[in-house]
Amino acid sequence: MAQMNMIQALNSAMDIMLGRDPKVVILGEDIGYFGGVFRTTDGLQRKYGEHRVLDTPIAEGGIVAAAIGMGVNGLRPVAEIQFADYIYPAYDQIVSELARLRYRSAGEFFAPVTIRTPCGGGIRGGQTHSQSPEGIFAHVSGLKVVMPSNPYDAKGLLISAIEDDDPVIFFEPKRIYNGPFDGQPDQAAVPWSAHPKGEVPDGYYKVPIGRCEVVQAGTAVTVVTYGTMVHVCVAAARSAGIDAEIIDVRSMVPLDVDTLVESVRRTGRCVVVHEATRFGGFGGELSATIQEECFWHLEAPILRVAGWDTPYPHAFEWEYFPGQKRVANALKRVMEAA
Amino acid sequence: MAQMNMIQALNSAMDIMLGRDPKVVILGEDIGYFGGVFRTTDGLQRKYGEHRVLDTPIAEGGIVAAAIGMGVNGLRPVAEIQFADYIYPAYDQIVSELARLRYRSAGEFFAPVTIRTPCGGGIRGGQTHSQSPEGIFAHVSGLKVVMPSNPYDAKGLLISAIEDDDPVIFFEPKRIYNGPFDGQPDQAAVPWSAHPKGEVPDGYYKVPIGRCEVVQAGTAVTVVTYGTMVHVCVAAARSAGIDAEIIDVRSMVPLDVDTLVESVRRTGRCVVVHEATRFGGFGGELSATIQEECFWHLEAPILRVAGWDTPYPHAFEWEYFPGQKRVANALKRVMEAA
Amino acid sequence: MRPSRLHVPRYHAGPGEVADFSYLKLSPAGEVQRPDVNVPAAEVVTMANQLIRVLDDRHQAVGPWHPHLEPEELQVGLRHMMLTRAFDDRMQRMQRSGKISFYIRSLGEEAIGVAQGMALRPGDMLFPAYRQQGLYMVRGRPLVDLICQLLSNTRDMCKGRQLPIMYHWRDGNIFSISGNLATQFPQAVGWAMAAAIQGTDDVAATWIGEGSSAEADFHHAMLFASVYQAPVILNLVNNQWAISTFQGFAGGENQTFASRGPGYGIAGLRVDGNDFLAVHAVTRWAAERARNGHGPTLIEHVTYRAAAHSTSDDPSRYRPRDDYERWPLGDPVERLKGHLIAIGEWSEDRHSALTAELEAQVTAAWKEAVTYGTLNEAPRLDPHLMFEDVFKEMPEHLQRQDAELRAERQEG
Amino acid sequence: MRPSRLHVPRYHAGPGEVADFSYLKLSPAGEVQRPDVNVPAAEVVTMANQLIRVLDDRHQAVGPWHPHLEPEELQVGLRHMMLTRAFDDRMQRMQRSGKISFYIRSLGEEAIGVAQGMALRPGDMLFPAYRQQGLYMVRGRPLVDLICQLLSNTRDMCKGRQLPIMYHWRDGNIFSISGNLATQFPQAVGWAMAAAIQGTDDVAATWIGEGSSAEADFHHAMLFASVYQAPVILNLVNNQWAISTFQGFAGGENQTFASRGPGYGIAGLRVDGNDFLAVHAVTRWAAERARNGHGPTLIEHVTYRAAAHSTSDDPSRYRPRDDYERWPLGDPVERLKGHLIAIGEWSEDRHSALTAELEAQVTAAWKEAVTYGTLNEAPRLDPHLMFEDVFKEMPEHLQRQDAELRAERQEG
Ligand SMILES: Cc1ncc(C[n+]2csc(CCOP(=O)(O)OP(=O)(O)O)c2C)c(N)n1
Ligand SMILES: Cc1ncc(C[n+]2csc(CCOP(=O)(O)OP(=O)(O)O)c2C)c(N)n1
Ligand SMILES: [Mg+2]
Ligand SMILES: [Mg+2]
Repeated sequence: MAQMNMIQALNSAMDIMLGRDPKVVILGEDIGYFGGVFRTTDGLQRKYGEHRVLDTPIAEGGIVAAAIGMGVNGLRPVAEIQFADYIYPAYDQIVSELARLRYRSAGEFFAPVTIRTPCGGGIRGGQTHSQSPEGIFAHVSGLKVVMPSNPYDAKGLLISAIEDDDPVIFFEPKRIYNGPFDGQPDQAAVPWSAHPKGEVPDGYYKVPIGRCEVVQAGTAVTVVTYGTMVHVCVAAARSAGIDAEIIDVRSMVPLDVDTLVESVRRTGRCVVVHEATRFGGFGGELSATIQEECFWHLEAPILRVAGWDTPYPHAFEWEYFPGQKRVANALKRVMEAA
Repeated sequence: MAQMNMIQALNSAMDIMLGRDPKVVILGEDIGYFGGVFRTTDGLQRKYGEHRVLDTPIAEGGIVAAAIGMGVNGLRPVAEIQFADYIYPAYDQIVSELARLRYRSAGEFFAPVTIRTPCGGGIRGGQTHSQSPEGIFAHVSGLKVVMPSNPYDAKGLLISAIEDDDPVIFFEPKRIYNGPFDGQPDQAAVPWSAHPKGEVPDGYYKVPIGRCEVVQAGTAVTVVTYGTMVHVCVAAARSAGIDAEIIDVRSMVPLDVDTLVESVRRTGRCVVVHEATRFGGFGGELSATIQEECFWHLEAPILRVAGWDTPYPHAFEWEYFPGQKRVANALKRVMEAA
Repeated sequence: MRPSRLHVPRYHAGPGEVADFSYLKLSPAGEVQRPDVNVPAAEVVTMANQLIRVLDDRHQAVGPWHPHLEPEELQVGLRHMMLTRAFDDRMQRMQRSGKISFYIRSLGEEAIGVAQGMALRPGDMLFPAYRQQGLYMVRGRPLVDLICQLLSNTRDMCKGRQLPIMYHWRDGNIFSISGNLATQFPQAVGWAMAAAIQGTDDVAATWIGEGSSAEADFHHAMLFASVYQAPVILNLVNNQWAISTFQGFAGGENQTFASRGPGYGIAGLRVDGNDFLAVHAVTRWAAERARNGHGPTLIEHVTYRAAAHSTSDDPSRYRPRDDYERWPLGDPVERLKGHLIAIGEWSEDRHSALTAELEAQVTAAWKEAVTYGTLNEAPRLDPHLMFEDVFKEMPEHLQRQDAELRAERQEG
Repeated sequence: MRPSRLHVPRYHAGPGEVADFSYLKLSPAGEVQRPDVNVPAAEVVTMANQLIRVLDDRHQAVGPWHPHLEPEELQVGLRHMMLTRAFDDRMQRMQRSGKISFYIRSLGEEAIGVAQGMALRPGDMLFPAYRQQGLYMVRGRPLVDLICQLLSNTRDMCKGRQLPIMYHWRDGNIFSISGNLATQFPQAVGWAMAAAIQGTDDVAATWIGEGSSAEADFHHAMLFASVYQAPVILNLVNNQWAISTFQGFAGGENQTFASRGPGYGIAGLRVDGNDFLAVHAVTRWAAERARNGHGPTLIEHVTYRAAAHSTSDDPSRYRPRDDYERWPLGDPVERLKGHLIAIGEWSEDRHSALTAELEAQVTAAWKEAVTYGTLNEAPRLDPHLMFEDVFKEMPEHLQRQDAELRAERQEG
């Protein structure tokens, strides 16, 4: 076991997979010689060579297309999109091709591509370094969509993603690369070494795609969330003094509906929380599904807490971010509802 | 007044706007000399010249980018994307640019672009001529998203969209171009001339963006739907003998929440219906919002009826399509719930 | 407003006008030099403006690109082209009679798929667009299999999921055709990069229409192929039309499409796409070049879309009815036939006999295929298949939907 | 696996190695011909491989591209370049001291924004990337306004919504800078098409980095510009680096970026980007060409990113520390200064005085700007502004969220 932050955990996952499987290749902008703008691929090109860890042109659509072709030719590509905000130029190749290839060829062709991309705000990145676009991928049949909230899961899920024969869009909430941010930017940063999930095995292990994790058991209300917001929700529930059951979705597709439903049926209340904009976001799917399955057990409306329906503004980052206060208010409202 | 099908109504809207406003230009693949693969722009180039009605290269991303630049330079472009399934190459220009320009420039720049695109299945188009991707646009802050269900609305909404200074993604359910399809492919096609909404004024009029329409008043259950599914829902409610209030959303963004909420509070039951795939789709937003606002009035869970979470398969079009039976079953289920 | 200064490309001729192909830059057969396969791209820049042709007007094969194929090979090529055409004709008729929902012919462009398929090795991976059905003929996919796809019947290789003509063939190393234009072009480059990474000498070949070359994917393919010197043959089929729009709208008004190559540091050749021998020779050259590590080649095939775009199209709305008759590069089948006759290896009689044989072959295949069902007639594929292959294993939500559909159908 | 055959572009030199610029194709100053502005693109193909230079090693202006500007104009140009640099220096320091969240300098590339800005007319519309701040100096945007943007303070032109350096200026005809690379390139073409449609003779100019030219937008811009012969100047700033990746990864290993032009039928010129006179002359040529209806020009500016990519970057990880000192095209400010001195229109003293004056100007602007607040210090913009301009009028759901935020903040 070692102490790792999320960047180290992700690096370790790729290192292990490059070592275990000669078919694994890594590609992306600035990821090779330099080791990535977040240093996530640091040292990998030196260790595995520039034919396994490839710098690419700045063309997200080309990167994904090339990765698909490589995947069809037997490789197992891990493509990095430098920021999730820059994944849109690749949207056609992801939606029309990567997600559809197995289906349209009746299983004869497929491309086991993993697309890693840092998402979320809180790093003063302004409207083009802060987005959380998981919702527009979760809606696309044929993609798996994953977002870890800690180093342990990050490594285990990334190894699962790389080994998965289906395409996986792997979102990395960059605000928690270095520590479990709880939504209070003015307080001293907490490193992962101070968190149990910062304990990460050195070697190979997997966290299965498609399973939620109950981060904290509780009886009063179920909080369904993922990514950075897991830590915000834990802190908000604590500060509000509410015995919340907090579930880290981890995998948006496939979604572990059973775990969510079992919990909400038990608590009778639910708050759905994500950082992405609210309108038409993945929270709608979570809320709608839970409502359908748990209607007769609900004692209060399911509320959603999310980013406002605006771009992520540079100057108002903390007014935009759905922080502890906004989460706590929602928790109180569902608890008060009678 | 005249009898028009949806293609004629859309053509009339563009004809009128090209005539009224010299800033209006139309561009897209095959839309000029030829008049469009669905003939929606037939005759417009001949009438207004090849500098107002432009054939373009086959590059959806380039079309939208060019339209943005034209819009910034004072024109009012109407871009056609030949099929909604081919809009993804333009996704970056739509999401990162068209939707964000006014915001990031604090109102100094904007591009009043309308993007028209035929959507939906039922024409044996297979997985790449049948998609309904409204959900991935409704989630994007800064876009208006519209889908008419009949010729009258099509013309009035398109004129509103062209005059709107915000970008509008205008979806045209191609299955109902020629008549109000009710989900029964084996029955004789009904033309728009047999439907009251096939009566369309010859001249200029607007249908406001952002208002639902109550297609049919009812007391038992509220059906929230749009596009082709409006007609399927009307027929399904009739065949199931259920006194449903059927609401045509028409405008996904902005969404007329009040009308929906008022209705559901009255009926106490709700079914949300769309043709797009279910998971993570716009139905989630509708269901979640209605649940939040109407929880204490609900007598049954809100159900969603939608396309299956697979690509639209050529051979199984009618097993895929959420037809009358699937809608009626959901209606019965919410009525039976006690 | 002041009068517009916008330039708008011209159509060469509209309905009722006389086809005018004077815009085409042609070179006499045999005139264009044939450089060594290891030539740097920068040294063949001017070739992008020439037209490589082998067959001259008197059906003789001339010049340095003459591939010197055995007569038997040429006969096989002719057969494949004629089979492609016979197949297309029959399927077109079946679509017209309502048996098939949609079809796309390759009429007039048969030399490209066939000659290129023959010039490549079986291990080379093909990423076609939808007008290279000749590749399937060359690689020997049974016609029945193709027809079953067109019918979406119980033996449909696509399990009912794709529009007609969107074939694929893993064992034949032919990639799945996408309804989204151009997307396969950079994928082929990725495949080729992987071939190089894995140290093999297989090459990838891919095809795009001149209209589709406007898509971003074309640029990505060119760029990645150039940066990594990928072993790939990038074929741009300039059949002058993209549905209704003339090639000027794809950027062909002021320069050839082959000339995009040099801009990316890629050798760009321009070939008479209706000349079986020239297409074969150029493909061999490009394949050898790629196989030997000298990088990618862009090939512009100058040809003509003799038929409608697809069965959904009506070209009389946008071009002269008789334009193909005036097309200066002729018909690829007729030209190869003429050459074989000229060299004494073919005759009108053998040609008629072969035509009849191939038509019979197509008819037999059709008859067999329909016994496996049609889109609307039993036996039909199980709709449950709709839920398979979305993922490798069916996740819970799809299992639920599958069950829901089953229940719905049992209701009757 | 067998040994890889993949070609991977080379870095010219890594950390600790000696910078090696032998890969650069240079031409002597004055050598390249200057064709008439109405020359067909096909006739200037070879210019894409030459380098247009006016200033020679002895600070003389030579050859047919000599723009013959008045000394006063050159002095104004020098002032704008020096102001740009003084501004960059100060803002960089302010970022280092934590006052600004992020900054991007244009060190070494000042001639491009400044000379091009001066060569264009005020009505010409500019679509810059993030390294052409010189355009703002030329068009006279008060420094205070720029700094307020950098500070996201109460006078921020972006109302707090954009990262620093993402300026815009409607009244100055400078378009909004996007964080998404390359997107402005085809938009500029659309703008130019609209100018042509409306019959004006305004031109659009746009800038892209050589790294960003890999994006689809580059291709769309080139293609649309070519098809409609749009009055647009497409500037590709080849500063050799894209964050950490060397220009070979953008396709610059085997050919110049200017040579992409001829592939699309667009005149492609290559200019010494550190030569104020050459950049000015080439821009004038391209603008006149566009204005007179002869279509677009692609200009590759050969320059060097002397600084780190941005304040978030550390170039010592990927290139030699002293590489800029070995850059063969020198420093644009020093070169124009040298020329002015050589022609007797400038002196070291005037230079020092101007430096001091400009530094004082920047300091004064900074002092004023911070009185309007900083990102973290009062006065601050009202967060309510976050909800404005998403749409022209605020729809109900945003009004509700606006109210919700207000309530949240009132809670304290
Ligand atoms: C991304 C995308 N945009 C548009 C279409 C619609 N479409 C199908 S074929 C076609 C024309 C293609 O022309 P070209 O590339 O020249 O190929 P050809 O048909 O001539 O072989 C168009 C516009 C599509 N299938 N995909
Ligand atoms: C679509 C997109 N992809 C990636 C990035 C991240 N990024 C910002 S600047 C940059 C390098 C750009 O290099 P170049 O175009 O050469 O411009 P330069 O910085 O040299 O001026 C990258 C990769 C981005 N902003 N947008
Ligand atoms: Mg074509
Ligand atoms: Mg650069």
